[in-house]
Amino acid sequence: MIRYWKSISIILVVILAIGAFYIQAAFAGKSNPEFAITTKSGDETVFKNISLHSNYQMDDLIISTEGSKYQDELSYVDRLVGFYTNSKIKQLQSDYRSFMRGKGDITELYEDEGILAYAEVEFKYHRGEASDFSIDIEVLDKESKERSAFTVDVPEKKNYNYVYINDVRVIDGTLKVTTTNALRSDQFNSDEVHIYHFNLTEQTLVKDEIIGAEQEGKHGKLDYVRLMNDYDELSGEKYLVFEMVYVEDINLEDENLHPDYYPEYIGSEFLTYNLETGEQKRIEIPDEAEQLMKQMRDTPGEIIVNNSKLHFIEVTETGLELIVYNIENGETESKQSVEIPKTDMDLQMNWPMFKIIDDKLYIVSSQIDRETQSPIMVADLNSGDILYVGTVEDRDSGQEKEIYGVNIYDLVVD
Amino acid sequence: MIEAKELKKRFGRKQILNGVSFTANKGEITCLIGINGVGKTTILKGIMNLTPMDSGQILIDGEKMSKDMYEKITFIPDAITMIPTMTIAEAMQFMQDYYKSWNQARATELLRFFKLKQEEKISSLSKGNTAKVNLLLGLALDVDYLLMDEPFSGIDIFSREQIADVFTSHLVEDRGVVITTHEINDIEHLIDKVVLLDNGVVLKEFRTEEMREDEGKSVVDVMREVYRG
Amino acid sequence: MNVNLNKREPVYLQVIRHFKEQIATKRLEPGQEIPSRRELANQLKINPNTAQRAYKEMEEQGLIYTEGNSPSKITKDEKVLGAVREELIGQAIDSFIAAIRPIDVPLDEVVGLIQEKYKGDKA
Amino acid sequence: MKRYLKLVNFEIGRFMKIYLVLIGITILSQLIGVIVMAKNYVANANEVIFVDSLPLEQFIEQYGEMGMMDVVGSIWFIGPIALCAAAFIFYIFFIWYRDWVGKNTFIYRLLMLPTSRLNILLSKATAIFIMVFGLVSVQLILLPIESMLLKWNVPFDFRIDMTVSEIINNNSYLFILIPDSFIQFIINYGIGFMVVFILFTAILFERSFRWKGALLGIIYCAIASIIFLAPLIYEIGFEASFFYTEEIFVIEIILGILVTAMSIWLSKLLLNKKVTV
Repeated sequence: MIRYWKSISIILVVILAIGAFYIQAAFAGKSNPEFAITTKSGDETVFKNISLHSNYQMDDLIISTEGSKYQDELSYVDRLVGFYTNSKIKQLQSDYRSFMRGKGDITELYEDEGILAYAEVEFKYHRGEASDFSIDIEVLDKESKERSAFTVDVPEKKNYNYVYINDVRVIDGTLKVTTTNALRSDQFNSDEVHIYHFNLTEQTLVKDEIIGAEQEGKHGKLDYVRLMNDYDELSGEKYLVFEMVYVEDINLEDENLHPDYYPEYIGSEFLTYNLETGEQKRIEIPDEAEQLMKQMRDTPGEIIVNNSKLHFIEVTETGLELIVYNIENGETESKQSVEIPKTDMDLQMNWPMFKIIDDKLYIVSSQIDRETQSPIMVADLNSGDILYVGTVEDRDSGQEKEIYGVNIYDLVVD
Repeated sequence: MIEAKELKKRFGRKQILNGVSFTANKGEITCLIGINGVGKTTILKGIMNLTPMDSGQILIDGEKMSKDMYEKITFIPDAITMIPTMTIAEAMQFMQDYYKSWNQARATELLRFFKLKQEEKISSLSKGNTAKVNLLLGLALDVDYLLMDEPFSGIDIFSREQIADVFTSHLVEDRGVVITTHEINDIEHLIDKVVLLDNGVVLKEFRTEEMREDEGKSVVDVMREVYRG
Repeated sequence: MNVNLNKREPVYLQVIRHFKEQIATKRLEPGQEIPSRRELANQLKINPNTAQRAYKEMEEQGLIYTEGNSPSKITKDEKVLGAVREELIGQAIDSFIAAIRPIDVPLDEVVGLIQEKYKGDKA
Repeated sequence: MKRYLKLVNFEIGRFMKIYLVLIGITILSQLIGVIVMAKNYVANANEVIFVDSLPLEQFIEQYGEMGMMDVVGSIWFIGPIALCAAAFIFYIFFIWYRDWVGKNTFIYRLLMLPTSRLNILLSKATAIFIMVFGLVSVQLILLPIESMLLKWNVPFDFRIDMTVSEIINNNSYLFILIPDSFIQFIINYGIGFMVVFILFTAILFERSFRWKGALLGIIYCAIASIIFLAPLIYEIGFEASFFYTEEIFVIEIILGILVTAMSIWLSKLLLNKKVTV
């Protein structure tokens, strides 16, 4: 034994040091603060099933009214799978495991009671250039478990540099895929938004329409077209809403001389697309809304499409300005100013995020620390009344322990 | 008995062994003779499975080589196969650690016989003494067969005599010994059997005493005949 | 023991001759112990198997004998000893005659020369 | 088994001097690094606060507090780790080739030991594993000592105290060496050891067939890598995500074990049938 003392002592040191490290790690765990959404006023039930995806120091965590769940509390495999994977995707993957293989992108999915549909752009990639675009479509009949799949070439595919999917919907046996196609040209504005219609029974492409084909609008030159609907939404909306952003027409040669020069924003137009009728319609938004939009380029705010309505939200000096526009009848439904006390206007500083859930507007500051007074608020969309004010607190140590900033990434319904 | 049958080995383009067959008996000293580069060492390495043969068969007492055979047959290469920084005592300890057939009493005897000091480092030994330690490490194993590669080459005359003494002593007695050499003169009277090799084949295999008795020829005479003819 | 061995003659025969010379010249006395075959091999630097063969041959010829476990000894048999002497003398004379005959010298002259030389050497 | 353990001990003994030198360099460099960096920081603080009369708070705002994260990021700390890593990569080859080089070719002895030749391979691998773990342990022991040293040299107001776990989690290479999850630890070193066995096989190819073998060895490395990375190559190459993450995880574990087993089996075959001294 004496002759082996060198090896034995190395092994002993290894077992002691590494063993102690991991045993201590396993037993002590991390002394992470136990954060929770805490109510300052109002009804806590508005946060039932809703949680905040956040980050505290180096750790990712999910905070709810119940408390917090840290990423490193998960099992190894669960951590691998991902902490923040969209809960809808998670649910679909567990319900339709075989069909959902390789389908992780929620924008490419559609679901209703009868079917689960999926569209994906396929292309060849050669020498840094994509070409030969086609669209793969797969549909699962939930009842019969039958799967059907077909592939259709993108019409005039040679014209495109790139094609990607914005949205997938199915209406009456027709699958409508909204894509953004980058044109293979050196024109300054080179994106097109298409809606491709596929007949699911005959498995053919029946229509290819372009959204906002006119390059020149009344404001100036079309810069880009953007789908405004929430991509997390798999079905439900009757309208797709596109924002068409116009800029001052500029001389290409000038731009080449000044590469840092950006065309100046002039204004936006909105175009609604009725999924049922396929009708495209440019809408006139009220002047106040247009005013808000212009301010929003410098101050926090958002435009949300929800339930066939457009919500314009802007953070102002005194609170929130909220305008609701009804797409169906083309009228301003309501106009509210939500008053927020000056002391709570940290929201102004921290570029909050907005979500509409069940006719309620959720406003959450993207960073919460000791100084933020009321970083979480819920307002009634119809009345503009504040229903709830809350914050995130360390439940264990209250305010005694130093709280660094908790960053909020997202607000999700579980 | 060591039986080598139709051994073939090629290194690159050179066919080193081209069907070598011979036998070496237990209790006898068999000498593989041939000029350098003729594949004598390759044969010994082949027997020990240190260099795989391309074809052919090697049997030791009718058995194929296996790990347990290393307790039955050993090989003493022309250079010592121990770590130079080891002392002689450490080298012996190493052998004792791994070989059941290690005979410590005999090792001690050999140490005395060769007048070697245990504490000395292998790297600090003279050429002759290094060769002796090399020999000691092989001879102190209670094995039936000993293979020695050029035990006399490049060693001073006194060490040579001492090593030759080993062959006539009980240290070798009753074992089968195969040695290779390209210089037969010193040991002509020591060997029982000669295997003459050239160009990858056995040119002649004979017993020395029979050759003297029947044809009145010395080993050197036969070599002259065979290699010149 | 120091012997110059010839490489063309079987070694065991050379060993036997060596013993016979020793016996004939009384350097080995009748009944004297001789080295073991291993000792012999070692002394002469020859293969132990060869030494073994030489001893076996000598035993058959009755030059040596072995009793039980004790070492071999030189025979005490006068007849054998005498025969050894005669054999050696005979062999020497044979080779002398073989060497002198080609010179064609008369026998008397040879005998005279031998007498002269032989006595002179002894003196 | 007994002979295997003896061989492990023997291999460790043979590398001991260099190993101790590596440990010595690591300890010295890291401890000196802590002291030098702390002294520099404090000297700078004194200079700025007393000579330029900058308030303490402002100094901290400008220069930041001193903590183990500064030490861990410095060349004093990373240097010896890199040196040890390089030494062990070299050692993977050296552990075989030194037995062949020179006049005293020890490989004769090793291959003539009355034990399975696989034991020689396994003992060499085990020796490497034990010594690598030894270095990791030395690092784990050094970290709290370095933290203490920092505490003695930098006043409280100027420093950030961190636990060993915090230090490790804040540094990407330390985190690879000592991940916070034990499963990750096993995976990291499992992959490391798989690579060692693949390289051993390549070395034995070279030792068996020389020039041609070197080529075969490189090809083997490529094949082993392709097998092990096949699911990932498929996913990336075809931009597909056919497998679920947890499936990839299981497949990778199986492939890792498979590649390791294949390497050991091939090495055994080469050692028994093909290796040439």
